[in-house]
Order: sequence, then structure tokens, then C-alpha cells
Amino acid sequence: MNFLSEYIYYIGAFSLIFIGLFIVLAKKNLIKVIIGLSIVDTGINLFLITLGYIRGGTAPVFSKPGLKAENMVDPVPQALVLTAIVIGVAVLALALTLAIKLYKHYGTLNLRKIKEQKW
Amino acid sequence: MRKLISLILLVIIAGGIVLSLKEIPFGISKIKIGDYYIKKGIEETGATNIVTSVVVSYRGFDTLGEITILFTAAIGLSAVLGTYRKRKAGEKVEPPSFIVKTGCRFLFPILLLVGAYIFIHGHLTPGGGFQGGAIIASAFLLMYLGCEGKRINENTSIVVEVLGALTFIVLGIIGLTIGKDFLFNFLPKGEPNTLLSAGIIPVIYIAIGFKVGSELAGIIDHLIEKNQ
Amino acid sequence: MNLSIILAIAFGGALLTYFSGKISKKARDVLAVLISLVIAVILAFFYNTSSREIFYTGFLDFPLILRIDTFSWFFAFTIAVIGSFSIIFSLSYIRKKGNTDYYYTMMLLVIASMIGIILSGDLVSFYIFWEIMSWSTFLLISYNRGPAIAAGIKYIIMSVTGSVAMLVGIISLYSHYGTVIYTELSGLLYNASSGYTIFIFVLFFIALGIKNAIWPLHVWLPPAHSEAPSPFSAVLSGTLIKIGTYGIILLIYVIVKINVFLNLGEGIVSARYIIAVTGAITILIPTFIALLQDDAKRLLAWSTIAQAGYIILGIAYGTSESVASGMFHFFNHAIFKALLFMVVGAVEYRTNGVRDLNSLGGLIKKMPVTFVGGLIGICGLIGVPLTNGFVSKWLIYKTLIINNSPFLAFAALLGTWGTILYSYKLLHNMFLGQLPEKYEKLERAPFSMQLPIVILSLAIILFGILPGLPLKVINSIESGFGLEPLTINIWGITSDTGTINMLNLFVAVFLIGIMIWLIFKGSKKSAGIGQYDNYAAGTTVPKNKYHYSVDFYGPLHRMISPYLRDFIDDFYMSLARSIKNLGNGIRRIYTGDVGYYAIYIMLFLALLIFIQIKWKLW
Amino acid sequence: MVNPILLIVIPLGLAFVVPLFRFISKKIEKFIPFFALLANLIISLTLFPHVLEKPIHVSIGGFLPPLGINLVAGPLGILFAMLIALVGFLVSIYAFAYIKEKDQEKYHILYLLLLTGATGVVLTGDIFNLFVFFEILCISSYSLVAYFGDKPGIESAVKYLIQGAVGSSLVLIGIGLLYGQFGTLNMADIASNIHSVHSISVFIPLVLLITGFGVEAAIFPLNAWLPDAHSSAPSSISAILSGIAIEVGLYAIVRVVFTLFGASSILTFLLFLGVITLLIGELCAFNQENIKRMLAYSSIGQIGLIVFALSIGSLSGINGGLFQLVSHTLSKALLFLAAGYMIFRSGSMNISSFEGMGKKMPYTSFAFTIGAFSIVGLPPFIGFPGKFMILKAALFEQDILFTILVFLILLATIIEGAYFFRVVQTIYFKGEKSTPGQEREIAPLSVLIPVFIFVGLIVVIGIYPKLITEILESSASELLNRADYIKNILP
Amino acid sequence: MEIVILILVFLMIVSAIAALIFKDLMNAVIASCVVSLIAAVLFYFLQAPDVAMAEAAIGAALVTGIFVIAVKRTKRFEE
Repeated sequence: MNFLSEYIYYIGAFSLIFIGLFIVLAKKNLIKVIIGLSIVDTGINLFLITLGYIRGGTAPVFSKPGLKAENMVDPVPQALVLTAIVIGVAVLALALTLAIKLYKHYGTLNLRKIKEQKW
Repeated sequence: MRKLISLILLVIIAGGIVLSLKEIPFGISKIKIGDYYIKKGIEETGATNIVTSVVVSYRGFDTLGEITILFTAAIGLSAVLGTYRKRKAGEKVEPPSFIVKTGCRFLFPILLLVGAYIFIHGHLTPGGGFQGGAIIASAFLLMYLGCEGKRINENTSIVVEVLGALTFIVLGIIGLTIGKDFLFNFLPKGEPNTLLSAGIIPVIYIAIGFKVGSELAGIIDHLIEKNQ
Repeated sequence: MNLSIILAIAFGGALLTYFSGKISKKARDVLAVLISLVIAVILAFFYNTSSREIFYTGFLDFPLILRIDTFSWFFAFTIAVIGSFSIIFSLSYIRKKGNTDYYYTMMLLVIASMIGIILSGDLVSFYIFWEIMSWSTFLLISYNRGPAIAAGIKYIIMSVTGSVAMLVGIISLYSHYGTVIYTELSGLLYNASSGYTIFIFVLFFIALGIKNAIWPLHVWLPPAHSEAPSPFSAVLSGTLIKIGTYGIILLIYVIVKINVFLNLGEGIVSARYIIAVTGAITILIPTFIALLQDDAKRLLAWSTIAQAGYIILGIAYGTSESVASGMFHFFNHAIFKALLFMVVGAVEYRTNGVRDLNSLGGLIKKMPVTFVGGLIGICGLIGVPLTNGFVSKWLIYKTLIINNSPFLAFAALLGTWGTILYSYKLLHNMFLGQLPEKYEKLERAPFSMQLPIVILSLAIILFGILPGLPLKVINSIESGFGLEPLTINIWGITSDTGTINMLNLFVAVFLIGIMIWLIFKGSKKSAGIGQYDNYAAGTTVPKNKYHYSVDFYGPLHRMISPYLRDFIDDFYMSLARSIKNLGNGIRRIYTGDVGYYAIYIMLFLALLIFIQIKWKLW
Repeated sequence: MVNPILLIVIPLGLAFVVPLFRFISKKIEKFIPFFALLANLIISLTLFPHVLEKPIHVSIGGFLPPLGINLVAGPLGILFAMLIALVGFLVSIYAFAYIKEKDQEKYHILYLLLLTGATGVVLTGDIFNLFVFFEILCISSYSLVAYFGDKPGIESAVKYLIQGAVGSSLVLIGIGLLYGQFGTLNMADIASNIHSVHSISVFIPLVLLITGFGVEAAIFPLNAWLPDAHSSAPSSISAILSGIAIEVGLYAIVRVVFTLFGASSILTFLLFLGVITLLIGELCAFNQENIKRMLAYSSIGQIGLIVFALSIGSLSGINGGLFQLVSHTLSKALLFLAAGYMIFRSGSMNISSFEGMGKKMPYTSFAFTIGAFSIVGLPPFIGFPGKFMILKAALFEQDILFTILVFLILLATIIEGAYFFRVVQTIYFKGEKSTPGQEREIAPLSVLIPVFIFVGLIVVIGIYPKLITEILESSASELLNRADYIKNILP
Repeated sequence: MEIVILILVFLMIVSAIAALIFKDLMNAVIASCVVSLIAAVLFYFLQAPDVAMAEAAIGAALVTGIFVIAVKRTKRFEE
């Protein structure tokens, strides 16, 4: 049992990452691929946070005076994830606008048909 | 066929990463830098929310980069979407039902208030510039969906964005001009847990809050806007 | 008077002519001729002085050195003289054509870089000037558009291949011995393993062989020479080919040293023999292809390859006679090949662009001076006594026979036989025979063309009668290489196995000449007969149908042409086509579908991880 | 002396200010990148002498290295910063005439942000900060590729974005794994903990980082985005992309492999990868009709050559690789600018439409020819010393493998020569005979100045390579001995 | 306490696979919104309140909003 509780978060994070990557690799529709990218981002954020988690630790905020500094969770991955989330949003917004423009030009979002730029 | 190949590739990569994860112990305190931040965080930066002190003062340069990314995405988005065309009056949009209109008109100020509270108390309670800005942006999103006809004025949103970014940079440069390093916390730290503590951190987080709020609202505005 | 002044004048002059051309065409012509002459004159002062100087240290801790000794003086002086003559020749030739400043700049740039190659004292500066020469020649070959473009591309690709092979040779020498300067390098290869020497030798030989148009590497020469503007093809085949010869002599006698070269590959088959055989093949096949050509310049191009074969054959034996024969034949070939190209250029200039041997004829009355120049040039080419070709051919045969290789001697003889055939075809179809209608009012070649033709013909006769002059220089070169010089006097060569004395030959010919002249003058009865005043079985002679110089060697042509299709050229073309198809195939990797691109990324990652997990390579 | 942080703050501050000029006056917008990059160029030149002896180390926010983020302005960093500032400055002059339609403001902001991202990547000493600046570089190049909003532009931008996003996610996973093991984000701190790459848990982050940065650095299997992006982006942007963006991606890989991991065993793999990239790049470029696509494939080829040189691993190898990198940046930027203006005038991108351009636009085609000769590596130009140093470094290894690889490289150089000379011939010798009365359009000044400054640089450094060899030597040694990089930063 | 986390992670993976399978893009967008919501809750369990709020506010609200707008302006069904 403790194996599962030990690695549950890692399993969750990496399964999200690999499902997202599978969508990107295997799916035809551009919007579906962008959804895949957003799932990969969520997965990575989850993975980064679990790196800094300490079993039984408390949030790194000194809201109440009695909190001891020893068993606080590592604040650094949380700072990284904050940045990573906003980067994810920025990339997604740009991707979706490009998808809209691509739809205006091609009339379809099927990536197998959008092949003018090749060789 | 393609599904099979990508499946095999992903399995191999998963195998590699699982093997390398074995060396990383889970859940026990293995952190080096994190310890220092937690122990020394308060007296060095004065903010009780250690994550905010890491985000803004210890790794402030990352957040500066972060704002630039959002700014680039907003500019890139408007560049790609082409000219910004005001919605023509005659365009037929079926009016939202009465309940939705009054509900959103009621909720809009509350959401703004919540957003403002979050990024003003960024250094005390969890939350900060990014989260507050996002809430304000969702307030504007609600306003678009709810009450039709209301649009944010583009010029003001640009001015707010630019001012937000400039305050961050100017604070950094002031740190440089007084001989210390870029982004040095030159304001008095004050005693923890009070609103005016933690030197430049609240100022920066307020600026970030405004900037992220207006930027995300601008992005949504561009996306919703019907343009040829 | 150090050497870098020569280079400065040469390269500076090239740029100067371009800008002066912008001001006034006249000033540019004068400047171009002046610069080439000044270079020739300065070089003349350096006769049998030897000096060395480092002229540039800025290049990646390689000091670039210039040096001159009789060996490099001899080549440099010939190139400078032939170069200035061709510039004089091109004064009127180029005036009608388009962007002439570009032409003169490139011409001077080619001459400057050739002199740079000859004067360079270390392999790096040798390589730098070599590359400058290749790309400036490329720009000049494709000067008059149309088919010249394909010729230019073929030339530049082959010369880049050659120079790239040479670069590897130079750098691997540097990595083994830490130096690229000739003086320090020469002889070091003595104690190197024969495998390494052969490796270096092959690399250098590819580059120099391409430039020297040795048989398997000659493919670029016929199109390049026939499409280039005539004055430039005079420089191209007169001197540019000889850079390859200079390089081979430098490689054999200076860098690799004779004794190493002689017993190179002694066990299996000596390198000397291989080079001699390639030389012989280079004589035979191109000579008989030259026979089949209808275009005058293409015929001369193939004959250049053949004559280069003679030079290689001469040099291959490494004895003092063989070096003398090779060098002397280089000198003669430079003169009479430049002369022949100028003759063809003059004809082409006057008949504005006609080089087809089938449609020319009977120009002897219209352009007598050009005819005389052509006649003397051809006698030099064949090796008629009293011309310089005779002496050098004689030396080549002597070395072949003394070094007991009768087959090669026979091949050389066969080659000379073929040379006689195609040179007669050239002279007859152009000057003798019936004058076609449209060339009735053809006037003589302009003075600026006739001057170089006359001077070069005199030079052929002069060195034919007094071979001692060039031989004295060749002797001092040989003593520089460590071979014992030939015993020569002003009139000829005396050696235990055969002497030539041009004096009594000249006196005999002179006397017979006078007698014939007297007889001819004495008998009054001879009267000039018009071209159409002859019996044609009662019917009048048709004005332009009766012209037997068309398809001159018809039966011979039909007999040997199936065997002489240039299969080497087809081999290179099929190589180029296969690379092009390979490129077209590989292009298909980028299919345009993003799914594939993402799979490529994951494939790269999975490959690396799989290798590490499975074999722990890293 | 000047604080290197200004190299990032000045362009960033000005980029933020540009939108305000909408209210003041539209015309000033295009001069802002000009002044920002001029300032960058001057700062990096002044820092140049100080950096040679000891790299400048600046910590941000007043916290010493392992805690806060720090900038490391070593010889390598300053060399790249100078290169970015120089090429960016010249291309910003080019953009005065080139970018006319559409409101220019957005183009200039994105252009400035791209160069800020590049300078940031090159100077920072912290991996996450490197990732953030790398993201700025990528996002601004996605938007700039799609700037014209035409069909090929949008399609290439979408493909570039998807591959770039996958690459960045891999980089982020790699950084996460590194942080998980060593608990710190400062490069020097991580480097001091990593002693060998054999253990799988250190090897996986290395591979992830190489793949992630490799997408941007256009290594063989990962560079499928490059031909489309370069051929459909505006020409000044393709000049920046193939002049700066790829080289910065390569810098990231080199920094990861040499300084962070010290992974000398992976170099043999990169050696073969470089040669494969070179061969494929040149073979694909061989029968292209579109000029910009041909230049894009030749960029792939040159990157392969540089990767090969850098992964020889000896001091002279890295020295040659860096020299070739500088020569490729200058010559490729020149080629794109010249080709861009020719396309702008002749209307279409395929090479057959360039016939007789030698007559119509003598100066631009002359500059194009010099750029082509220098890329192929002919003597008086900058390409030749680069090729020479790479071959010297490869043949100094005295083993048969390197000789074979050298021959493959030279085969690729011959193919490269073939297609560049073909273009030069189409420009000068094809097309109808030049009628004397034909008008000669002289390119506007704002095109000629950058083009001829590039030509001047190419010829001067080609003839006198010692000009830049000493900074190359110190940056090569900075890369090679990892120990004093660490000693220099950590107290 | 462990069981709740187990169920949440399992739900998250199921909704990610659902996003993969749904043909109707609107459903796929909703599924990805569910994924980021559950992730926000998990962040709360991992003692990361800041990140939970950011993930909820940005990841769930804005990203889904943008996706819906994008799907509205292009084709709704995947072909």
C-alpha cells in the first residue's frame, strides 16, 4: 500500500504528461493537439510541485505565529510552477489565435491536409 | 500505424524517466535552497508568504521574464489577429436574458474587489499578482458574456499594461542606481504580517496584478472581437 | 625590390581597372595593358636571383611566405608575358561585347592569382591563391552567357573538389610535421611510411591533375575553353593548365624529393610508371577526339589536353633530360597554344562569332598575317624542325627511348601523327580552300590583334633556332633540384646519345629557301589563276557548292567515333544526377505534416534513452 | 565598469515603452530598436576587454549565487551578446525600409523582445532563467514568423509553435528532474554536484535538455520547422532567425553539455549527428527553387558543421566551431538581407525570377555573391579561416574516423558550392543581354548600409582573422575547463 | 486521506483520456477543464495554496474560456 501512496502523485503527473504527448503525436485535429499541449503543461506543473512536497509538511506561509519552519513544504517549485502556468497560458493563447487564422485560410483544421509547406 | 509508433516511443521514454525517478526520494526533506528560504525568508524579505518572497525578490528576474512573456504573447496575438475593428453597431447579437445581465452586473464589482484583495495581500496570504490579475480578467470575461455592448477601452488597457511593467523595471533600476544590485529591496521591511511590510514586494505585486489583469482581458477582448 | 610589391601591383591593379573603367574606357584599356607589362618587366629583373620574405602574418598563426628562384621565375615570367599579350589581344576583341570593366578586372585577377601561386613559398598561401584563381576563372568562363554557364558550373565544381582534396593534404601534412613551408617540408617525407606518402601524393595529384586536365580528370576543359572568350581561353590553356604542371613538379621535385618519388610504390608498381601511362593515355584519346571536332576552339581545347599529356610523360621519369623535356615543352606549348587561340580569336572577331570549321575557308587572301601566325603555330605544335616544338619533342622521345619504355614512345609517336592530322585540318579549313561568298569583303585583323600574333610567331622561330636560351634557364632549375644539368650550347644540345645543332640545320634550310625563291622568281611564265577559273566538265563551277573542307576526315570520323565517345564525361554526369536524385529523395523526409515532426522529436529522445538503457554507451 | 544587466534591461525597458509612443507620434517607433541595440553594442564592446581576463559575475536582488539568480558575463557570453547586438542593430536599420505596411509598432516590439530573449539566454547563469528567456525568444519568433498573416506564414508558425512547445515541455521536465536531485537551480551549483553522466538519473535530464534545446538549434531530426519558418517569415526576421536564434539554441546545448554536465562521452554521438545534419542540410538544399528555402537548408547544413566542430572536444575544435559560428551568422544574415530585397523587387521567391538581377541591382547582387562565396568558404572571405580551423582541428585527432568524417564534410561543402554558384550564375549570367538603356534601381540607403557593413566585416575578418581569435580562444577555454567556471561563481 | 487522493488522481487520468477520445471538441475542452480543476485540488493537498489558486483561476477559468472562444470560431467537430 505504501508504494502507491509514495508515488501516487508521480504516477498522476507522468500519466498526464504522456497522455498529452500521445494526443500531440497521434491526433489529427489542431485544436485537439493544442488541448494535448495544455494537458502536458498541467502534468508538468503537477510533477514540479510533487518534487517539493514533504509528507506531513505545511504550506510555506507564516500565517499563524506557531508554525515551525522545519516541516514546511519547499517553496521553490511553487515559484517555478507559477511562472510555468503563465507561460503555458501565453503559448496556448498564441496557438489558438494561429489556429483561428489557419482555419480562415484553409477551411479545415485537419493537420494531415495542411501540407503546403513541405520538401 | 502512427498511434502504435507514438505509443512505443512514449513507453520507452516513460521507462527512462521512471528509472531516473528512482534516485529521487519522495516526500522526505531533501531540499537545500528551500530550507534557507524558509528559515531566513522573513527577516531577509519581510514577507510572510515565502512563495511570494521567492517569486518576487529571490527570483525576481524570473518574474520579470514572466511578464515579458505575457506581454510578447499579447502583442503577438494582436499582430497575428490583424487590425482591431470596433464591433459595428448594426451587428445582431441576441441580447442575454435578464437574469444573466443583472447577475453579471452584480457580480462584476465583487470579482474586481476579490481580485484586488488577492494581489494587494500577496505578501501576506497565499495568492498574488498573477492570481489576482487572472480573477480580474475573468471578471471582464464575465462582463463580455453577460452584458453586451460594454467593451474595455483599448488605450487605457495599454497604458495600464505599460505602467505596470515600467514600475517593475524602474524599481529594479532604482536598486541599481543606489549602488546595490538590480531589484534590490531598498524600501524598509517593516514588521511582518502588516500591510505595509516587505519593502518593494507588495508594490511589485500590485503592479503585476494590474498588468496581468489588463493583459489577459486584452487577449480575451481580441479573441472575442469579430474581425474579418 | 621585394616580391610583395608585385602582388600589390597585380591585385591592386585589378581593382583599379574596375574603377577606372567607370571613368573612361580608354584609360582602363591603357591601365590594364600597362599593369600586365609592368608585372612582366619587374619579374624580368628577378632573373636567377633567389629571395624569400614573409609578406603576411595575420592569418591564424601561419606566416605566409613569398619566394622566388629560377624555377618559379621561369613559370612566373611565361605567365606574365602570355597574360600581357592576351590583354593586348583582347583590347579590340572585347570592345564590342558587354560589361568590359568586369572582364578586365577578372582577367587581371586571374593573372595576379596565378603569379601569387607561383611565388608562394608555403602551402597555405599556395592554397589561398589557388582558390582565388578558381573562382575568378569561374566568373570569367561563364562571361558570355548561353552554354558557357554549364561549362562554368562544371569547371567550378571540379576545381572545388580538387582544391578541397588538396586542403586535406595540406592540413594532414601540417598535423604530421607541424610546418607547411616548402623548404622545411622538403625531404621530411623521406622517413614517412610509404602508405602515408601515397595518401598525400594521391590527394595533391587529384587537385593538380584536375587543373592540368590529365585524362580521367580532364572533363571540364573542352566546354570551358571553347565557351570562354578567346583571349581568356588563350590565357586559360596557355598558362592556367601549366599551374597544374608547376604544382606536380613542385610536389615531385621539391616536397617529395626525387629519391623518395623514384622508389615510391617500388614493390607493386612504381608511381613513376603509373604517371607515365596516364600521360600516354592523355596523349592518345584526346588527340583522336580532337580530330572529330568541328568547332575550332573545341579542337584546340582537346589538343591542349593532349599536349599536357606530353608534358606529364616528360616529367614522369625524373632524370635530368626528362625534367628538361617537360619544362621546355611547357614553355613551347604556352607560346604556340596562346598563338593558335589568338588566331582563332582573330578569325572569330572578324567573322563575328563563326568558329565552325565546316563553314570557314580561304581566308588566306583576306588575313595573311593571321594565316602566317597560324602556320607557324601549327608547325610548333607538330614539332617541325626549326620551331621550338621540335627540340622539346626530341627531348621527350630521347628520355622515353633511353629509359627503355618503347610502348610509351610508340604512343607518343601515334600522338604526334594525330597532332599533324588535326592541325592540318584546323589550318586548311580556316585559311585554305574556297572563300565562301559572305567573306568577300573581310578586312585584315586589327593591329592590336596582329601584334601579339606576330611576336609569338617570331618567338617560336627564335627559340626553335636558338634553343640554348630557354635551356640555360632550365639547367639552372635542374641544378636547383639536384640533377646534373645537360650540356648545351646556344645552338642545341650535345649529349653522348645524340646531339642537335640548329645552326647547320638553319643554314641548310636558309640556303634551300633562297634557291627555291630564285627559281620561282626566275621563271616568268607563272600566272595567278582565279579561284573559279578551272575546268568542271563543261559546266560552270557553282559559286558556293564546291567546298570540300566540309566533314574533312569523314571516313576516319565514322570509323573511330563509336569508340571515342567520352565515357568519362558520362560517368561524371551520372554521378551528378545520382546526387541530385539522392537530394530529391532526402527532401521527402520533411513531409509537411506536424504529426511526423513531433514523432521525429520523440524518436530522437527515445533513441538516446534506449541506447543508454540497453548498452550504457555513455 | 558597466553592469552587464543593462544588456537586458535597456532593450526590455524600451520594448515596454514602445506602445506609449502611439499617443506621441507614430514615426519614432522604428528608431527605438535602433537605439536600444546600438546601446547594447556599445556596452558589450566596452565589456569586451574586461571579460578576457576574468568573467564578470553579477547577482540580482543582492542574493549570492546559489540563492538568487546571477548573470555570468564570460568571454563566451559577451561574444554572443556582441554578435546579437551587432546583427540586430544592422537588421533594425534594414527594417526601416522593409517593413512598411501593417502598423509597424507590433513588429518592432516583437523584434526587440526576440533580441532581449536571446541576450538573456546568453548571459544568465541559472537554468530556469535560461528556460524563461528561451521561451521569450521562442514566442516572439512564433509571432514574427506569422507576422504577415499570409497562408504560408500562419502554417509555418503553427508547425514551429507545436514543435517548440513540445521542446520546451521536455526542457521543463529536465529542469524538474535536475532540481529534484540536486535541490538547486544555479548552473554552477548543479555542475559542482554532477561528476559523471553514467548514472541514468543524470543522463535522462541531459538528454531531455539536449532534445528540448535541439529543437531550436535545428539539429537533424528536430529541425523540420526551420525550412518552413525561414521561407515564409519576413526577410529581416529570417535573417535574425538563422543568424541569431539557431546560434542561441546551439549556445544553450553547448552550455548544457560542456559546463553543466561536462558530458564528454556524449560528444561522439553529437559528432556523428553534426555530420548527418550537414549532409542532409546540403542535399536538401541542392534542388530547391525557392531561394529562402535554399538558404534555410544551408543554415541547417552550417549548423551541422558547427556541431561537428564543437563536438571534436579539443580546444582548437571549439575554437574553429565558434569561428565558423561567427562567420555563418554574418554571411547568412547578409544573404537573407540581400535575397530579401531582391525578392521585394522581383516579386517572387524562386531563383529563376532572379535572372539579370546583376544588371538591375548591381550592389545588392554583388553583396549576395560575396555572402555566397564566404558561406562556401573561399579564401579572401570569413568562411575560409573557419573551414580551415575546423579541418585542422579534425585532422589533428590523427585517427581514421576523423579523416572519413572530414571527407564527408568536404563532399557536403562541394554540394553547397554547387548550388550557391548556380544562384550566382542565375543572377549575373542568365537573362536577356543587358540593354544599355536599362534603368538600374539602386536599393534605398537603409538596405545598402547594413548590407555593406556586413560585406566589410566579412572581408576584413576573412583577411585578418586574428581580430577575433583571442576572444574565441578564451571562450573555448571557458567552455572546456569547467572547474574554474564553478570556482569563479560559487564562493 | 489517501483514498481521496487516489480517487482524485484516478478521476484526473480518466478525464485526460476522455479529452483524448471525444470527437466533439466542446466535450474535449470541458474534459481538459476538469483535469485542471482536479489538479488545482491536488495542489491544495500538496500544500501549495498559491499554485492551487493560480491553477484554478488561470488553468481552469481563462484557458477553458479561450478554448471555447476558439472552438466557437472554428469547426466544432473533429474530422
